[in-house]
Amino acid sequence: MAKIVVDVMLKPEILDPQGNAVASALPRLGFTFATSVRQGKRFEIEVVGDPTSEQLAEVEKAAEVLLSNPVIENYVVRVEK
Amino acid sequence: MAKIVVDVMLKPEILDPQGNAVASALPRLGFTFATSVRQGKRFEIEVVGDPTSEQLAEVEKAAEVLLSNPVIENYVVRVEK
Amino acid sequence: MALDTVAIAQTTPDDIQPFAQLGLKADEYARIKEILGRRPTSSELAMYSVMWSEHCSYKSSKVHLKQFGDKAPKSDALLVGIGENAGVVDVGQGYAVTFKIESHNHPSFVEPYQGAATGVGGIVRDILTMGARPVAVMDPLRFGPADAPDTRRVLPGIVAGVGGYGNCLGLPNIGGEVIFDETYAGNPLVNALCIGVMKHSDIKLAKAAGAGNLVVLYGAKTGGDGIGGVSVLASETFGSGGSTKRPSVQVGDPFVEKVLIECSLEIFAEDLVVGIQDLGGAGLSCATSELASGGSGGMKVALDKVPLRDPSLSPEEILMSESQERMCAIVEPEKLARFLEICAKWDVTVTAIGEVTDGDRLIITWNDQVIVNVPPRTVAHEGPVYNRPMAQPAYIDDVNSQVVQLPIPSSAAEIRATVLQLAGTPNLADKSWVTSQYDKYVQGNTIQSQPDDSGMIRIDEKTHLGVAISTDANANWSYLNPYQGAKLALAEAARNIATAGARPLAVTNCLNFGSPEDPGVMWQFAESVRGLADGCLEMGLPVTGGNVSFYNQTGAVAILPTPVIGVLGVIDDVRTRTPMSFDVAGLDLYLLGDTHADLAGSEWAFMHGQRVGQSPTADLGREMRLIEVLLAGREEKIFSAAHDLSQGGLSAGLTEMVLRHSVGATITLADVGISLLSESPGRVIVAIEASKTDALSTLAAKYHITLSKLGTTGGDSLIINDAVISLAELRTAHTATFPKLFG
Amino acid sequence: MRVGVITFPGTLDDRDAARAVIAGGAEAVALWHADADLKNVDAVILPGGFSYGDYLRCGAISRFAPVMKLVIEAAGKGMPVLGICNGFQVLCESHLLPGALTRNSDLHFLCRDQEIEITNTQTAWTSSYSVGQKIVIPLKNGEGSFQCDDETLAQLEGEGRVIARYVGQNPNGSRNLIAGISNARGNVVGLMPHPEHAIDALTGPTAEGLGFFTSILNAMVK
Ligand SMILES: Nc1ncnc2c1ncn2[C@@H]1O[C@H](COP(=O)(O)OP(=O)(O)O)[C@@H](O)[C@H]1O
Ligand SMILES: [Mg+2]
Repeated sequence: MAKIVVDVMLKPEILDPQGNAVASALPRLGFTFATSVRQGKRFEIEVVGDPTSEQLAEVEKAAEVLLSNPVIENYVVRVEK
Repeated sequence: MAKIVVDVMLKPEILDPQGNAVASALPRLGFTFATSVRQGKRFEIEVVGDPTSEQLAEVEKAAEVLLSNPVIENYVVRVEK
Repeated sequence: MALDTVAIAQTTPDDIQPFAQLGLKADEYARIKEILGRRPTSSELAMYSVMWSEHCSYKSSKVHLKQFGDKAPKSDALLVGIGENAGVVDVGQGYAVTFKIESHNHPSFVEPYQGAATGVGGIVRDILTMGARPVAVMDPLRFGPADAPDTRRVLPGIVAGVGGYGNCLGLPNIGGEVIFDETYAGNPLVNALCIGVMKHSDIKLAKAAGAGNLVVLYGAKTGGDGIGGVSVLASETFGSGGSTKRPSVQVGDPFVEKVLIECSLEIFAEDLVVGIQDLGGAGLSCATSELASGGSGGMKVALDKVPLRDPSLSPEEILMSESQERMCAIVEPEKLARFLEICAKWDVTVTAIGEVTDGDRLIITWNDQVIVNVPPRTVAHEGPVYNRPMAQPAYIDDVNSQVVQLPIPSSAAEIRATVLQLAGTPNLADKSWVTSQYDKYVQGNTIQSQPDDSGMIRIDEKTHLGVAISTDANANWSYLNPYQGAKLALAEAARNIATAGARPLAVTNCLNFGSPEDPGVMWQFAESVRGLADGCLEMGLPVTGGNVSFYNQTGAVAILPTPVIGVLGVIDDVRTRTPMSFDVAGLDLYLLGDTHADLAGSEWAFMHGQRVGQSPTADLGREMRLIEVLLAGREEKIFSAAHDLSQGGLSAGLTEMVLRHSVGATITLADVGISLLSESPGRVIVAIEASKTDALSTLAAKYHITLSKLGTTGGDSLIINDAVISLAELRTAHTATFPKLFG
Repeated sequence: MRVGVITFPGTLDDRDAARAVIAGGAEAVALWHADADLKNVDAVILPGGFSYGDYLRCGAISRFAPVMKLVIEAAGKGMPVLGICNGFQVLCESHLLPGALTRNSDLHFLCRDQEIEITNTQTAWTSSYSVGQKIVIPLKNGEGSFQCDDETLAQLEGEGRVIARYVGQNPNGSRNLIAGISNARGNVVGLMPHPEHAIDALTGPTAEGLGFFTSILNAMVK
């Protein structure tokens, strides 16, 4: 069944201590692929049936006021199978 | 430029207090769309150039040993434009 | 993106510069030109504008704050006074203690978690900078109405931020305040206090001495934090090349700060620095100009060497960035290698960015081009000084001439209802919902913390030397009479530590007010400073430092004048402190001090929406005699417990005491309503064994302090005359409020 | 006997743990996360704190510290290892102990005096107590909720490897009120609340945590 996913990431210019911690741990474990790591949140929202466009609009609103803090974060809403 | 994304979610049988908190806050704000909310982590990893399949294999390994805890979490690795 | 250099500035004297957008007045801009003998470069303009801001230059408050020096009592305890990052006092046995309070009000409204977190981070670095190990924090907080929707956003975020940062640093939180009033809606107050301990010989100062010594920047990389304002420079002066989307919110990384603390303490222990300064407000502009002017004035800095988190930053932005968790040290060249080694051990980024020079100019280059060439004192210390107009606001006479009209309980049912209502009102209710989010045990030296009258920590495990500290403000009284309000807050803070048996030693303060451009607010401020300075002189307590926060105002509505006063005291043996409450039945309870019908500005008046009348008048002579009684009583082991009375009067004081160890009390009061509700200052409840009655009377008589019997301890109820309140229902009333409001 | 106390970057309760070791009658030996040997210690404590800021997951990054390789080796040979709070999290991440510690169910950091019941006194760290003994020691963490799958839980319970349980209301959502567990052999113990902050009623709620640090002496004498 499809679900709605909201990805919330710190804005690029905002310090990301968690991402930095991961970025500096990786090479210590021998992983050298990353030039940068950012860590954010992923919300998986289930609705009854398949998401409607009204629901998506509502989720957008919720993402704006509850799931993210627009002062420091950006969000993306999408449907995932 | 493309980046590698790792989504880490708690296994379905593991209690998710953060997701539950969001699920119960939504209706208080008048949002009634969700039947369930789970909250996980999203890592955005940048590499030099476009991700190669070797890099993706490495990221899989890193996701397994560092980015997730297999006792409680599942992960998915993918490339995102 | 063209670089503005000193050479260019000399040849283009008439270029238009966006000084007004940067907050500088035309005459201030003219003065900069006069100082430099030319127009400033854009980097110089950036530096002057931040350093001459209200926040950094104290331009509106300076003329008043002078009184703390002018009226300073003679004190042998003061090792470092006002003017350094934090004051330092001698607490004996070779130990020195440094403590200071700072505000982070505006950022905490915009982003409660990060605002509060970085507030804690900033004050901790100030303390570290003095050479001390930070050992505890406190957080006096003020919010809009407890049941307002925005308070539900702001309060949990701020509390989580204070805890998130302080807990991660391993600093026990040993006290604070949580007060609600509608004027703080839109202007929450987040004041953060930190205490540090060192040996006398370890004191460090912010000065760059010795030509050839290196300027070393260490800690986090520099990003675009907190420089929203300067984007005007980037965009206006430099076209659209620079990024205009700079975050005005700073995000803290407490882990980096924790590592920075340990790294710095190792560096200090090996005596590797000549001078040191943290990077707080105004970042590198502040650190370089203050360090240089603390020395002989000469310093050269290569700004392009600063490690960047965001490579697109312009030099102007780097100078103004308020990225957290950074320090700037002056290091002798032969000690640099060891300095770098210690940084490597802790995985701390470190770079030598310049050196101390002969001469008296601060010269900053960008890829070898001179972009700043200024006398550093003019940036750091010779900012504008305003004697702002002030006038007693009209409301003063109006409210002072009115008399509070309040219901006064007398029947058993009314007494019960009143005590329960006070126990649960947000300003007096149990604050565990907040304080259980703070680690109070870490470091293993916490002797007292919430809900005790003061925080107390052990400094020496062998001798049991300790310090106690309390912060207080009574904005309701300050509103009615700012002069008295400041004195009363000082007295209360001092009394709070003396109840435990610590002798008051020194004062810090955080003065939170509305707009200084409002003559009424300016008057409130001036009166508060005058009251505090007079009070400190009378009580013989030096002001060691503090902070001013203006513009706490929404539209025309200013916050209540809120001078938060912190008093630090010493106790020679923490094991012998007087506890806040009793844990056995059969003790006698007495009240020290006089009770009058002091209801104006009381919590009871606040609960009835009345903000009129006259505040009590501080009698500091009597307060000092009361303190002597408390100290002597502790030494002579007379007291089983002692608890200060303040907001909520005797009703609140008794509630807190009986609930502490779940031992009730039976109290008999004449004029019961006033006795329970009055907030007359200078009162303390003490519990004694009957055998100590004579000793107590003798002591009270010696210091001319009124002594009256209240009752005895025991049972599982608080009984006041014929009103019986079970501890269970009292506890429910006291503890249910916060969880109900904040989840 | 020598008890090592490991400091990772961000460890906070290391000095307190060392103080408790001394109060228990042993010698405290400071170990650094980057150390390449265990300095001949007889037992190791991983103290509380926020190692590496507790970013990613608590204990996830510390697990890879050089010293942990040695600890895992020594634990395999039977050396007593105690992980307190963050140390417990590191032990789980290192797979020396099963399960994981997740966000407190109410999502708040919680610092309070917590009553726990000792349910196994056969381990290296609990022999000074009696089964069923109730003690009050500080609990202070944001991620103290013990989680594991049903099978693991059944195994832990079946083998008596739950060494302490919260008494009264569940403070953080831990399964079966679990406050601490041990490995099968009983030498490795993880405990969420902080016995090292309850060795002296002057600075802690009680002195009832001292037993963890005296137990280790018995373990060595045997
Ligand atoms: N209300 C005050 N009372 C006394 N001293 C003050 C007060 N406000 C500021 N100061 C002193 O002025 C100096 C500069 O203050 P501040 O800019 O807050 O320091 P910092 O640069 O460390 O943040 C400090 O020594 C501080 O203690
Ligand atoms: Mg400072």
